[in-house]
Amino acid sequence: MKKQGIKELNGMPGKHPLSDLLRDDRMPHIWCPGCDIGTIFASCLTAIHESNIDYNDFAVISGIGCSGRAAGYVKLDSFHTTHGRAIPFATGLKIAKPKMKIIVFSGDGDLFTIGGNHFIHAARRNMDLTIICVNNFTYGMTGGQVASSTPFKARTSTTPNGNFERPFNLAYMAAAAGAAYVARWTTLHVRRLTNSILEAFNKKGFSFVEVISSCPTSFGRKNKLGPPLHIIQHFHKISVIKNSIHPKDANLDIEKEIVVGKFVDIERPTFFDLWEEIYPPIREKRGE
Amino acid sequence: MKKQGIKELNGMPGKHPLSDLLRDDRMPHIWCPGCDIGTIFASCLTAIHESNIDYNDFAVISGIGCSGRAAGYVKLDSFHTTHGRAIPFATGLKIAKPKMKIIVFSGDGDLFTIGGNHFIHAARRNMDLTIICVNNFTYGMTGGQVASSTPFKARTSTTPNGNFERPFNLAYMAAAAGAAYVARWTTLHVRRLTNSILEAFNKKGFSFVEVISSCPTSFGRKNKLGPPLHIIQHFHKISVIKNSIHPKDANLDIEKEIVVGKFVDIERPTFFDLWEEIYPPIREKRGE
Amino acid sequence: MKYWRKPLDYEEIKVPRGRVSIIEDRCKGCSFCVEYCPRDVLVISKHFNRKGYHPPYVEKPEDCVNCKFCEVICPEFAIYVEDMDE
Amino acid sequence: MKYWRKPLDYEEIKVPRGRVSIIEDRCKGCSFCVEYCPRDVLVISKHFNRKGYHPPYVEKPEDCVNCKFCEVICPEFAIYVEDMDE
Amino acid sequence: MSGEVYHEIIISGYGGQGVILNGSILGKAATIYDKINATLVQSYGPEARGGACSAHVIISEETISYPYVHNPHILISMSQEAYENNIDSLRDGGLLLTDTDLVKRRKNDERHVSYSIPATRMAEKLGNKMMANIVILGYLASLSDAVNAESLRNAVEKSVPKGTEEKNLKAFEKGYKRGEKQKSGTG
Amino acid sequence: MSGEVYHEIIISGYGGQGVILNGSILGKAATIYDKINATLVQSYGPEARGGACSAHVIISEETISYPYVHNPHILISMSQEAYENNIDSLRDGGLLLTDTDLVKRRKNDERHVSYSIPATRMAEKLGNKMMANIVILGYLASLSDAVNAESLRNAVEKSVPKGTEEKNLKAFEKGYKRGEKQKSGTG
Amino acid sequence: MEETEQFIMGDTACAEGAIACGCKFFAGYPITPATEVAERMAKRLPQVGGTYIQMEDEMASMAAILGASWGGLKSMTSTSGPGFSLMMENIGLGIIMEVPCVVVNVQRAGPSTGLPTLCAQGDMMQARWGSHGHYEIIALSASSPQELFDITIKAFNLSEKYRLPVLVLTDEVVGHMTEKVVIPPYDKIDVYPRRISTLPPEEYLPYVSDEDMVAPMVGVGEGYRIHSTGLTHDKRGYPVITAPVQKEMMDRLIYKIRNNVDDIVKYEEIEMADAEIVVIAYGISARPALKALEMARDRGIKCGMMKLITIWPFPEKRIKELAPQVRGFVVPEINYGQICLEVERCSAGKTEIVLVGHAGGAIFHPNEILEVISRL
Amino acid sequence: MEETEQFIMGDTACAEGAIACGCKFFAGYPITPATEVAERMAKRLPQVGGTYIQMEDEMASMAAILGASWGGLKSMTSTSGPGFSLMMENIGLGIIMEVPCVVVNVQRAGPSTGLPTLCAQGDMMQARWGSHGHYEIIALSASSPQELFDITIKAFNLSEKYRLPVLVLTDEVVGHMTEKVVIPPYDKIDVYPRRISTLPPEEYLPYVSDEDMVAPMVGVGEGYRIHSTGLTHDKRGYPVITAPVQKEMMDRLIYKIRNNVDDIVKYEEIEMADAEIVVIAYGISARPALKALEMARDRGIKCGMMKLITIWPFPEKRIKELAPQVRGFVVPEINYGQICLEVERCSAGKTEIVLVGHAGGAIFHPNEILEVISRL
Ligand SMILES: Cc1ncc(C[n+]2csc(CCOP(=O)(O)OP(=O)(O)O)c2C)c(N)n1
Ligand SMILES: Cc1ncc(C[n+]2csc(CCOP(=O)(O)OP(=O)(O)O)c2C)c(N)n1
Ligand code: SF4
Ligand code: SF4
Ligand code: SF4
Ligand code: SF4
Ligand code: SF4
Ligand code: SF4
Ligand SMILES: [Mg+2]
Ligand SMILES: [Mg+2]
Repeated sequence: MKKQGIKELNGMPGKHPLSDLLRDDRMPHIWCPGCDIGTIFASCLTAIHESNIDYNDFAVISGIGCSGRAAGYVKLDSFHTTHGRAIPFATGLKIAKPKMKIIVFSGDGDLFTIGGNHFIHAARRNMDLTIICVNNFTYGMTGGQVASSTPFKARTSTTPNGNFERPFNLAYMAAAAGAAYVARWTTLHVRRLTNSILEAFNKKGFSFVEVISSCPTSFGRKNKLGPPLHIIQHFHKISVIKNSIHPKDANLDIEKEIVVGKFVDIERPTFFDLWEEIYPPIREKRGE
Repeated sequence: MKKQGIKELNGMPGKHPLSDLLRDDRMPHIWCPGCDIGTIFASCLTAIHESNIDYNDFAVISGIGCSGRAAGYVKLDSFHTTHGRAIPFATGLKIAKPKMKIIVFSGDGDLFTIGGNHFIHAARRNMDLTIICVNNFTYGMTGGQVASSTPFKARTSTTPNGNFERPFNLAYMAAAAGAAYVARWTTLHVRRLTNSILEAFNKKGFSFVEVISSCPTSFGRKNKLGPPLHIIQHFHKISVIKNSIHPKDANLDIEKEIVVGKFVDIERPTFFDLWEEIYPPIREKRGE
Repeated sequence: MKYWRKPLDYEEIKVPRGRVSIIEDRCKGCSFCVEYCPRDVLVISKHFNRKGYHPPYVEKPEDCVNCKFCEVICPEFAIYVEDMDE
Repeated sequence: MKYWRKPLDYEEIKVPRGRVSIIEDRCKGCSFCVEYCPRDVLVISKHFNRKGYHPPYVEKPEDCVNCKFCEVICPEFAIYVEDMDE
Repeated sequence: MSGEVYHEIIISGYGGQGVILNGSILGKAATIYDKINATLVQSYGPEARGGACSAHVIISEETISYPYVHNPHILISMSQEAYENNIDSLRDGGLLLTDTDLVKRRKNDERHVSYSIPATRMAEKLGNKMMANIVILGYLASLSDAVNAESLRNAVEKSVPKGTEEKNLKAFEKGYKRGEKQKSGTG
Repeated sequence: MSGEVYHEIIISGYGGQGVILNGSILGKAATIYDKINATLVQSYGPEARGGACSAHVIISEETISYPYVHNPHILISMSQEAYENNIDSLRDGGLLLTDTDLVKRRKNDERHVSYSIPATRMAEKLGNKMMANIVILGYLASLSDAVNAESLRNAVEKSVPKGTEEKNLKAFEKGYKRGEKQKSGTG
Repeated sequence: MEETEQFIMGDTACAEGAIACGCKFFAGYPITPATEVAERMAKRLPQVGGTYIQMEDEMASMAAILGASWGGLKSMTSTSGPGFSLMMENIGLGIIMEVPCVVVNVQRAGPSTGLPTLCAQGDMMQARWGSHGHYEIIALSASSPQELFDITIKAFNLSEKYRLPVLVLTDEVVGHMTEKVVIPPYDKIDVYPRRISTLPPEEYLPYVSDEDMVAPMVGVGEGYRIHSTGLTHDKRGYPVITAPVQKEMMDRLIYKIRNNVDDIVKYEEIEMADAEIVVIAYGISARPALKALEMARDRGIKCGMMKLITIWPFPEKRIKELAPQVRGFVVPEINYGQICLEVERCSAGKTEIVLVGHAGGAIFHPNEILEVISRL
Repeated sequence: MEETEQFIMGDTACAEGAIACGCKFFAGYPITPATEVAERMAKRLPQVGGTYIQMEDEMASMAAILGASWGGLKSMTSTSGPGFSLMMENIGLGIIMEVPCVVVNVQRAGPSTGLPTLCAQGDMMQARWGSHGHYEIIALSASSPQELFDITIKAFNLSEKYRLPVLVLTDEVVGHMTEKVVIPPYDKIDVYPRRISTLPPEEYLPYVSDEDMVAPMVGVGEGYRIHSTGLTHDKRGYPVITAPVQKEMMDRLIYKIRNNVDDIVKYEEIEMADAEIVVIAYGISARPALKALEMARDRGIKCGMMKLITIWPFPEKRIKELAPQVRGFVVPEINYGQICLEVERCSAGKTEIVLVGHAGGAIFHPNEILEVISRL
């Protein structure tokens, strides 16, 4: 009976509650078995779902990478741009459509290695974007090379003896550049993560949500972190929630301690606020 | 008599004490009358002079901009690269010549606007470079457009109503990215500036010296800051020395207060230190 | 999973019930759902789906409390839970 | 210029002397040297140099204390001071 | 073009099954140990990961100009998708090897010499599903003379991650023995 | 090519003297107010600042194809370097205007009609050295008929920064009057 | 609104052209000699309810105008050689996503930083081939501020009509040259509106094309939930990583231009009726060439001129037609031979081709061109 | 050291070639299908006392190898289309500063992200023209791992001989194809050493050239106190912003290549003695072309093949020579016609040219080429 129940569903699958946010016709996605990008992505869709904002008022922009494939799976206006350039593309779109919620969903390499400059400048401008960064400590898509997020000594395909560089503290960088909202979670903080993304949508200004992710195929395997489940469990286990601390103190050591929490949530005039301060008559013209 | 004394010197000019660091055959330089880049550059040459390091062990790299012309005037191995790319060029050179002191002398636009990504990554790597950034709040070379250092509301040729973006705190960014040494001075802190540059030479790791500069032609004039002398006097007058504070608190408001000082001076393993930790046998092979 | 523990007054309140559905061919057998189900409703099956993975099956449907944790954690959108009380 | 003030024991110690040289055609007349000379040794001249600027001239050579501030502040490498005591 | 020895082989499955590695081991066996020519080309999905993938191997005494295989002498399929995509291209009389659990064969397989082996299951039993490819390689070694079995053993040893040689050779032997048995009708 | 009205003019000096602005004012006077054709091209040093620079203006009733001036009818030089670089190109009988303090003229200037004016000094007296260019423009207006003086006044007014119109027109008049005086031999 | 006359620089005229035809977004980064385009846009856009944003570099500028154009704004950026090089990757994104926008390159002398303030025509081939992968492009050229005003409008129109970034190639001399520009009343300007699909979301396919091989667009935020990617994609815009889909997509990208060459290509012919020697020129070089032509005619030489307005696609057909009819083509360009190579190719050995080359930093003196004409 | 045989990928062979001829510095950024070059370098360089650094992007990678090469290390980077586009600006810097180094482009299908894992030959013209301003470049191509090993060495040698970045153009199939590669003992490999001036610092001028128009270099840190700039410069390396100095510099940059074309250009001719139809092919396409040639010969068609090793400078002379002698050129390439345009130009109408084009994502089947050969 039980088995039949499943079979029945398999034959004519029911409707997943996020179906209307998902390009069903593109499933299954390309993410590896056990890769938690899917979970993070689901969390983002759940936040959109729960936001009570018209779906048509969202757009999702990605760069290139495994995480960057998200834009292709979300059934919203969505753009899969070039490596590192999601943020400036999103900036242009946001200026054209200031009332829309623009989400940038991409990887650490995309947003912080090749795309680091755009990140800091958009944060400086306090451009009203929600940035969701899947930090899996590597370039998943190209098979796991060292990135600017890779922990010291970690093995990657281009650091066969271990990484000889130190990673960024992404949250600290975001804060230094001017982000209005900065949070970090691991995948298993599903509810808190979803909640953070929701907060980010409603935050006026540049919001940054970093999600610690596993990349079991490229990063996990090379560093002998065990099966996918173990990795995310481990990250969750060593995580410590420290809300409101300055992110410079938000340690991220995948062996010992991952400090998570909402670190920054400040009011700071956005790009649009300041634009309208300088060009007050425009406000009327725009009919806002 | 007096006048004759001068005439005599004009006819057959004596040797300026920094002559052997200066490409005399390229003088006068292109900097505008009253532009203090020359003073900052002189300060850098003085530091080289005072360092007691063999001149042949220095190299100077610049990007493009008024400040970036410095590489062309210093009589050392010197490279005038592309806009924003001085740091990665210097990184390659430093790796090839790890014993040389590599100075990057360039403008705020070059180092932080177009070149921001290279800056933060080199700081993250703690690449052993001395970065001297002439922060004149604008793109001097192209005639004074808005830059990522331009104060809010300042007039530039591309913000005719005043700048509607907020500038970076460069010192804070440098610290967040991982710089081992961070200082800020105005041009008129000549001795302290020279001293900072000297310290930076001797610092192992990524050192960043920001110098507040006037650009009387492009920035000063548009913002009615008065004659060149007034601008640097004003900057100096409103400056407050606060050594060792976290640079996030180092206010930079050209109307009210410019916090200067040495903000960061920490020990942090450099790129080379970590490389040798990962590849110990190489150390011997290199014969260091 | 600190914040997913059962409410203390678990026995007293009306227990919600959920009906779990699995879209088998989407599943990549990561077992997240199985491991994180607070009621051990799910078990990994022995058979392969079309992609060669072992999908879970609902072993104890009556135990499901509709907490939806399997749904939110599944990276494949392969499992979801509907409210049974309605 | 806080840290360029005369030492307090100014009168007592042996006053150093400097000989100021100006490379006129390099000068762009910014007057930094003139303004920042603690002894008012320098004055902007009335005549133009080849580039059309008024360079400074040494009005009170004997007052120069060889502090070299004119030298370090000049953006043009147009003025320098030699020790006269030797 | 084809000299005495000439084999076109397709190994197909999905990313992560070691399909490409198998091709590489075959090629290494042929070139380095058997001292003849071999070419391996591969195809896979987006960027460097996931999805359907296949290895095309040509083993030949002569120089190989065109490297792709359109009508293989040998087809190894480790997934249903891979099987469906490639089966029609297999030559009449060609050798087909499939993973028993992952591939359901069609009826018209009589055109070919078909064998199947529960390689993934066997590898799982040996402690790592990831060695299914090596199991199937051993299986191939016993059922085809495309390369010398000994050369293949050497190539396996040289190609798998350091420290896993023994386990992999064991997997190889499992496959090999299964093939021998099946060949002699005892399996 | 040259119709009735045809003037080639070079204004030269160094960056910051308003050389290009002068060219622009001349061109605007010709095109917008005198309703004939004019082209202005400019050359300057590295990127957008500093160094030697010059404005080439052609004023013509006909269409102007080639925009550079090689043998000007009128040369204005506001620095020694500018003078040296351009003087040989001035046509026989051409009009030369220089800043008295900034340019030492050569002997052979007899080929040309030469005038000089201490424009920088005059502008300094008017409170801003930066208006030397306008002084010299007024001077030109009185000494040449390349454009209508009234058009030039209009163009000055429309071209200088808002709020400085009056001062600049004053500078213009100073130059103009000096020219008138010199022309009539009273200067 | 009335027709106005302004005595303005080429760069300024370019910006005015953009404003005149409804450009509402400019993202740029300063660079000599294109900075004045940005400066004018910075001043003018807020006046017309548009936005000027100075990005952190040229890659960002190009990405931003793609985003803004998707958002429905006519968008533009401007640069010169070094920035143009940096824009190449995202120009490719614009090509594959099929985003209407305009990219202005005011050429200076390269390679690298070269002569930042001085002119050249060294990026002509880069404009054609500078981004990776094969694609077709539209590039227009201008010889005067007035033309720059006009072709900027034309560029916007072509970009909307064929859904791709259109390049405006000019040079430092034209960009910085000041001449009178006549600006017609905006309502008298022909503006090609964005092609917007009228299909409902369920039926709309963003990359299915009409008879021109150009797919109509839809607005973002209007419920169409489109997806657009830099990956090879099918009619739905979904990535499909296969050769057949690549072919389908590429054929469209290539042939939407190749099949419409006659609509796109524009050139001017001067004194061609009896011409035996034809000067083929573009941009600033067309001006000394015109002077040389006049001088040659004065000497009785039967010389004509083909002034290129469209550079890419290249006016292949016309050159092929002319080649067997003339004694020679003279191609003056401020480079070591770029467009000249295309002329050579299209001429197929049927006539002589002479490059009048120039290293850059100055424009031709008419005599240099005349001399070559005279010797042919 | 002994000759060794390895069964390795093209990308790996490329890296081994670099190591074999003394490359000591690699700065790169991962990208399919070139990543394996970087991965091999990351493993091998520390073993030979060199440094692998992964930079933040391709612009930085290119800049870093220029810096390291100035510092005396043989330097290389590798990438594919999107990264190649980003490298263009600094390739131009390498050209004008005259810095020896090697840039590998393992081509995938574009434009934009295109088909990241699948092959194409769409960047051939970009390799020639992708950076702004005019310049000459050297680009080599390979059809097998062994050739990739060999031409990487050749690329380093040419880069040192002519002081410029030399491009290695290959494609995904060759890069990912695994074959036996014979690696000779390193001491048996011809290595062109850096040209170092023996003049004392007072006499040395970094941009004065010897008879080959190539200036010898000197070491950094050795008291020469050189200056090198991306601006137009004179013999001393000092910026001089004038047209005459531009001409002097540019003539050298252009003619050091053009005058040495015979030394640089290499191609292979197969069955050309009696060939009436000539296939001109390069990279992966040369392999199905060879098969097609064999098949055509079997059918009695007098077919030959010219396999390009040097792509740029283009073997213009040989094509010009052949054109009047043959019935046609068949040019198979995985693009919509790039090298084909050069063949057309050089043929000057003397013979028929047929492009066998391909949108990308796969290589030709020999039959596709054979069919064209047969019909000619
Ligand atoms: C300009 C450019 N350089 C390199 C690449 C190759 N590339 C594709 S994805 C990727 C890395 C993605 O890493 P990350 O952003 O961390 O995403 P992940 O795959 O880890 O989710 C790289 C380097 C590219 N597509 N474009
Ligand atoms: C890729 C590129 N973009 C733009 C430019 C034009 N450009 C030259 S210098 C400069 C700004 C320099 O500003 P900064 O670095 O602050 O130096 P400053 O002139 O103010 O000293 C710009 C934008 C260029 N040379 N290259
Ligand atoms: S490669 Fe890594 S990041 Fe990419 S899908 Fe696989 S596990 Fe996830
Ligand atoms: S433009 Fe500004 S920064 Fe440049 S030299 Fe002149 S004053 Fe200095
Ligand atoms: S909803 Fe909760 S209880 Fe029910 S199967 Fe899912 S995880 Fe288990
Ligand atoms: S979490 Fe999803 S993918 Fe993983 S086993 Fe459960 S149903 Fe399958
Ligand atoms: S050395 Fe000092 S005292 Fe002498 S002139 Fe210079 S500033 Fe004045
Ligand atoms: S500081 Fe130098 S440039 Fe300025 S006035 Fe004095 S000598 Fe001249
Ligand atoms: Mg990542
Ligand atoms: Mg600046």
